[in-house]
Amino acid sequence: MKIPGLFWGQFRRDGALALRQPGELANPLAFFVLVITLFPLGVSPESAVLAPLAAGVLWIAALLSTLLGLEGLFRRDRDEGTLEQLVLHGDPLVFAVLARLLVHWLGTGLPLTLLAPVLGAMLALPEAARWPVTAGLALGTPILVLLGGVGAALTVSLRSGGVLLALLVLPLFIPVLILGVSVAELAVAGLPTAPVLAWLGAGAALALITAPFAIAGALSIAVETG
Amino acid sequence: MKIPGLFWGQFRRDGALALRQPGELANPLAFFVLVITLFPLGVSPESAVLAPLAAGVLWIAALLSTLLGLEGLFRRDRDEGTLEQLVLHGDPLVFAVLARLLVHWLGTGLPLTLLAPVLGAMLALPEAARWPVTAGLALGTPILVLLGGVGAALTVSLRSGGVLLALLVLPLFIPVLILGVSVAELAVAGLPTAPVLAWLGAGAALALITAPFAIAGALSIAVETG
Amino acid sequence: MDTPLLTVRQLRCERDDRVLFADLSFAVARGAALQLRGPNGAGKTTLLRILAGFHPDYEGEVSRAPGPLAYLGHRPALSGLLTAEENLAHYLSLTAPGTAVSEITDALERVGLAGYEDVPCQALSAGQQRRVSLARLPLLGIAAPLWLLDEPFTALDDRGIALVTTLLAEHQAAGGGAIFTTHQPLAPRPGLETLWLGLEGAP
Amino acid sequence: MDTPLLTVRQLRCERDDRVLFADLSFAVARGAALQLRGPNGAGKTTLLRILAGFHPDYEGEVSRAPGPLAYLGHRPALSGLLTAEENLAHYLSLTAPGTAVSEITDALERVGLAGYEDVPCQALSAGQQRRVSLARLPLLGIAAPLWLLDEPFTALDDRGIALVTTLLAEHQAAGGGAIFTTHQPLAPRPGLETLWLGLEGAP
Amino acid sequence: MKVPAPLVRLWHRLGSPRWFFETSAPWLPWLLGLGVVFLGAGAFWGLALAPADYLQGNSFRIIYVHVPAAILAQSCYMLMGTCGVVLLVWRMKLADMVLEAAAPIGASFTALALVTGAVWGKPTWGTWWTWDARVTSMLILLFLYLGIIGLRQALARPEAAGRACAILAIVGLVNIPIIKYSVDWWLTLHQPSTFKLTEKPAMPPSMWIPLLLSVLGFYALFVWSVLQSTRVVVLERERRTTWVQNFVAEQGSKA
Amino acid sequence: MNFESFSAFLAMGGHGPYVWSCYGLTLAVLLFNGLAPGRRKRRFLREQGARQRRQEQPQEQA
Ligand code: HEM
Ligand SMILES: Nc1ncnc2c1ncn2[C@@H]1O[C@H](COP(=O)(O)OP(=O)(O)OP(=O)(O)O)[C@@H](O)[C@H]1O
Ligand SMILES: Nc1ncnc2c1ncn2[C@@H]1O[C@H](COP(=O)(O)OP(=O)(O)OP(=O)(O)O)[C@@H](O)[C@H]1O
Ligand SMILES: [Mg+2]
Ligand SMILES: [Mg+2]
Repeated sequence: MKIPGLFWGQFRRDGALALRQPGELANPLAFFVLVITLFPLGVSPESAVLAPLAAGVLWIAALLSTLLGLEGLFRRDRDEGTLEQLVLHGDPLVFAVLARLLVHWLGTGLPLTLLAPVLGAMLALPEAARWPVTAGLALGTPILVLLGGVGAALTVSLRSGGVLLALLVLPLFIPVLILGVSVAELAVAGLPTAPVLAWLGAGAALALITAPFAIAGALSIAVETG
Repeated sequence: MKIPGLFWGQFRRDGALALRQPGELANPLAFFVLVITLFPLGVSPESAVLAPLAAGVLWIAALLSTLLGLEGLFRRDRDEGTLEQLVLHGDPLVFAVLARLLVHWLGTGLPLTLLAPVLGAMLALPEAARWPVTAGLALGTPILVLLGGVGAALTVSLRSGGVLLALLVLPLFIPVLILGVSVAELAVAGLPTAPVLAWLGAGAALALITAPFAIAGALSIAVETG
Repeated sequence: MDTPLLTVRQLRCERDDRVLFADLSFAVARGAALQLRGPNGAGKTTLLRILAGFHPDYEGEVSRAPGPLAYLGHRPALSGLLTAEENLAHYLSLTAPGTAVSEITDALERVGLAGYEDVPCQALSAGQQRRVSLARLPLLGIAAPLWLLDEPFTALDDRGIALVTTLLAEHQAAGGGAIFTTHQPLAPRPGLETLWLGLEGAP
Repeated sequence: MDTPLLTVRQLRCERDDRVLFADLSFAVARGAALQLRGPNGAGKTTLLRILAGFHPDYEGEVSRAPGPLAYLGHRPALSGLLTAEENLAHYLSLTAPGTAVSEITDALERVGLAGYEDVPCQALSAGQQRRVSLARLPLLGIAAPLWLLDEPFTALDDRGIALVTTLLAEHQAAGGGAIFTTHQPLAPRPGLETLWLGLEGAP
Repeated sequence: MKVPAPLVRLWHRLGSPRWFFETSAPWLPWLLGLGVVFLGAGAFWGLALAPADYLQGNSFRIIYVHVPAAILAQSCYMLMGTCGVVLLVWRMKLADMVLEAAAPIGASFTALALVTGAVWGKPTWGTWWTWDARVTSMLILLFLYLGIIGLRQALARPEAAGRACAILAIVGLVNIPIIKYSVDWWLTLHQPSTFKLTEKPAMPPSMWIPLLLSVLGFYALFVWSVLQSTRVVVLERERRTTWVQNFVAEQGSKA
Repeated sequence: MNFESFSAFLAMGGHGPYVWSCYGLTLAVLLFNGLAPGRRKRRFLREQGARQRRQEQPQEQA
């Protein structure tokens, strides 16, 4: 009874919190769209120029907007003191962590993935790459959230974690970026994308199994520094 | 005596605060470097591909890292309650605001500008564009900080301002981005860049005169919501 | 009933090269309450955090009877955007999953917040937030045998203070124990002891 | 000496559709101190914030004698990363530029923090932070004729409480006025009045 | 310069949300009727009677909804910026209420212009998106709208939210021409416009009269929606006043 | 009339789906903008009515 209770209790609470401020749900998405808009303006509006960059830009924007959403992942709990209660009572902390990350992914990674085909088209992403890139994001964004969660937990006790978080986490994101972009390249070249997608899937599974433990450990430490 | 006192008192305090956490000073810079590193990884490492994008990427990275640094601009004062004291006593609030923004620019915009030639070289930015881009950043980053400050002040009372801030502020950054990038294009084409740089300078002057008032107004409002 | 809920032996803690306490030994038996007193900066909060496991920089031995622990710190530990009811429901999902919602309503009534179930906690006054936080105590009751409370009387009005005193007495009567800090002198009653920190021995 | 420092007429404030107070009229003369009392949620903090100008949602009239105002809220309003001295120096640059540093040292000594000048405020205990915050009062002194203090006794030990009481008495003697909230009953003394909120008339 | 007395009186009255609430009621059916008639006529004319474009064929008929939507999107932002100035300078509560009511409506027209433009682009440009100057600045306008809506939603106290949104609307108002100008200039500098929004090829009257009609219809419907929406905002904000409480009691007893 | 038959009118020379979806969307947006205030008003009246009744009750008790 304890473990499903921990998971669903946290899920319900975080869900309520997310719904209470629908703006916050829409925001990483807005950032994603904005970064993608900056590109044609900063680089070139011509589709001939944009097409080969499109997949990379989509992925970089996904990385950055995930990153931006991460800062608040545990910050508020820490500030309000609820993190202490969580560490004190939520004994196998991983379950509460998993629930938190799931809510976060549902609010950021998922809509971002769903929006990717539309934004891809705006960036003149070749049609052949459209669905492979989306599939890559569907598998890759959970990895981003899981790895990012570790960084967020490690930096939560720092008052200005924001950019240190970026520094910790972006290098970890790079393999995901490289795999994700190569899916698009393979697709454009007419080669099979399944192997790379399988790697992404394996990465997601691995991250799912390991990251929550790292996060739980980091949170326990964060509470101690109080 | 009051006005220089307000300015320098705030400047000294914010300076001390910035120096007390040198990590935070280095952070936007690190983010700047990271975004620029992501680019060759996400798009293509070939200099033939990178060269035409380089100026745009530099500017986009500058925009995003400015944005990331903005969130904490007034947040901590608000959380700690010092913002109330500032509004209560710092009567022409613009001077304290100006000092704060100056410290912030010295810590983020300036080093970023100084680093731009090096990073430009890493992105194969054509030599002709190197100094014009740097000059553009020197004139443009103050505008970003000033306009961004308005967004930061408007969202400071929100617990999760981060991404709403991006939504508010990035559209306002677009003209700066466009002017900045076009400086590089003109330079590469061998055309005079002075007129566009003059526009950027005019923009900076305009922002310097108006933005602090908007920020002061927004801060007074933020205190009321307490 | 024999083993104490908490035994502390030879506890020593330094912060910033200043010894807060050394050679500190005491025990909290079932049915006992211990008031920590001492001047500002004496180390009361630090001691409570050590006992709760939040501050590992100490020497000496702390042994605690098994079972969950109720710890209320300086902050009320509430999500400002959630209502009192939601906050408590989440707390219960951590500590006692499966508790009925009616118990939350009862607890809120107990702490004098009937009618405020649906207000987001950030729109409550300081004392009201404190009360929501305190509503955890009747909800846990003896399920958490040891309560650690850091200045539970802060921001409370007279009735609030009387309420906390009653909650403590009930908990003691049920065989629980508590350690709490407060600067206010309390009326002596059986089972209530005082431990002074930061002063050599007595006030 | 004739015009009061603060006059409030027919003040009315609602929050969340609940009337906190209506028809509230009072004045604070020079040399007077007013203790606001009332149960949790009565509107004491709200009233202080209205008087400080932080809460514009009210009806009625508030008129204040010119001059700066000292307002200490629930939070100590300190930058955790800066030392006590730096925090106070910044405060003085806002309120009284040109004050000598030695005055800050004196004020810190006054509030019992001699030796803690160089500790970042986040490494101070709750009561010590409160004391840093209170050190503003002797620094401003009569330069701010009206003091608004929200629960100034929170987290303070007995000597801290005595200190604040002395500061208040000195301020009154110098012709200043103060409004403060606290749930603790205070010993009656001349110039100290009590205003009850949220109860019809009396406790 | 002397301002005519009736205008001064109107100005003072506009300060009273109650006056607005009571005076605006009779206008609503007229605005709705006017809007339906004009837009209906324009749309019918445009869809059924106007000749097909010699280049774009029948797809050009989208113009009768696309252009009005785009025009209204921009007018609405002007209105909001003006309201922002009025609120901050003269502290007129009504301006804030209009600002609140207009934002989602303006955003919806902006989105409509974007979507109809995109749909129109598919048959005419062969792609439904391009980074053309007007398209881009329309997209940025949508972001500005979303920012204002988001800010208001995020701030709890209506008075504070109102002034914050006013500041943002004014900053945006100053920036819109700058954005528009810079985007225009950039994209023409950059590419000699592969596609152009049809350069006014001296439309025959049978094409532009329906356009005029539907623009007028859109205006009427816009004002109708904003008035209606403002009226609700007035009620919500003034709910503590006796006149609103009486109004609510009256409506309740009717129901 | 520019079209020969009603079906030609609907087909719009092959551009029917584009044209009609635009008009449909426009209608939807206009309707939404027109009807949303009504919904919001009804909700307000309901909530405010309840609030006023709530406020009257204690006064009757007193
Ligand atoms: C997403 C795509 C589009 C957007 C955001 C967009 C936006 C705009 C805007 C802002 C205007 C100016 C309205 C005014 O103030 O007068 C406009 C006008 C117009 N648009 Fe579009 N448009 C888009 C696509 C198209 C397409 C594909 C066509 C047709 C090929 C088109 C044809 C026109 C025409 C004919 C006008 C009126 C021109 C004039 O009066 O100057 N637009 N559009
Ligand atoms: N941020 C807020 N938003 C909305 N309502 C609030 C807010 N803060 C307080 N209130 C409401 O206003 C009422 C008065 O709060 P206030 O903080 O003034 O009380 P108080 O007398 O200071 O209480 P305490 O003794 O607990 O400090 C409370 O009942 C609360 O419901
Ligand atoms: N975060 C911290 N980092 C370093 N030192 C700290 C920190 N917090 C407190 N201290 C130091 O530890 C000492 C004890 O602090 P503690 O908070 O335990 O005191 P306390 O007895 O609870 O005081 P109060 O009555 O003011 O709450 C203080 O003198 C302070 O200097
Ligand atoms: Mg303490
Ligand atoms: Mg209070």
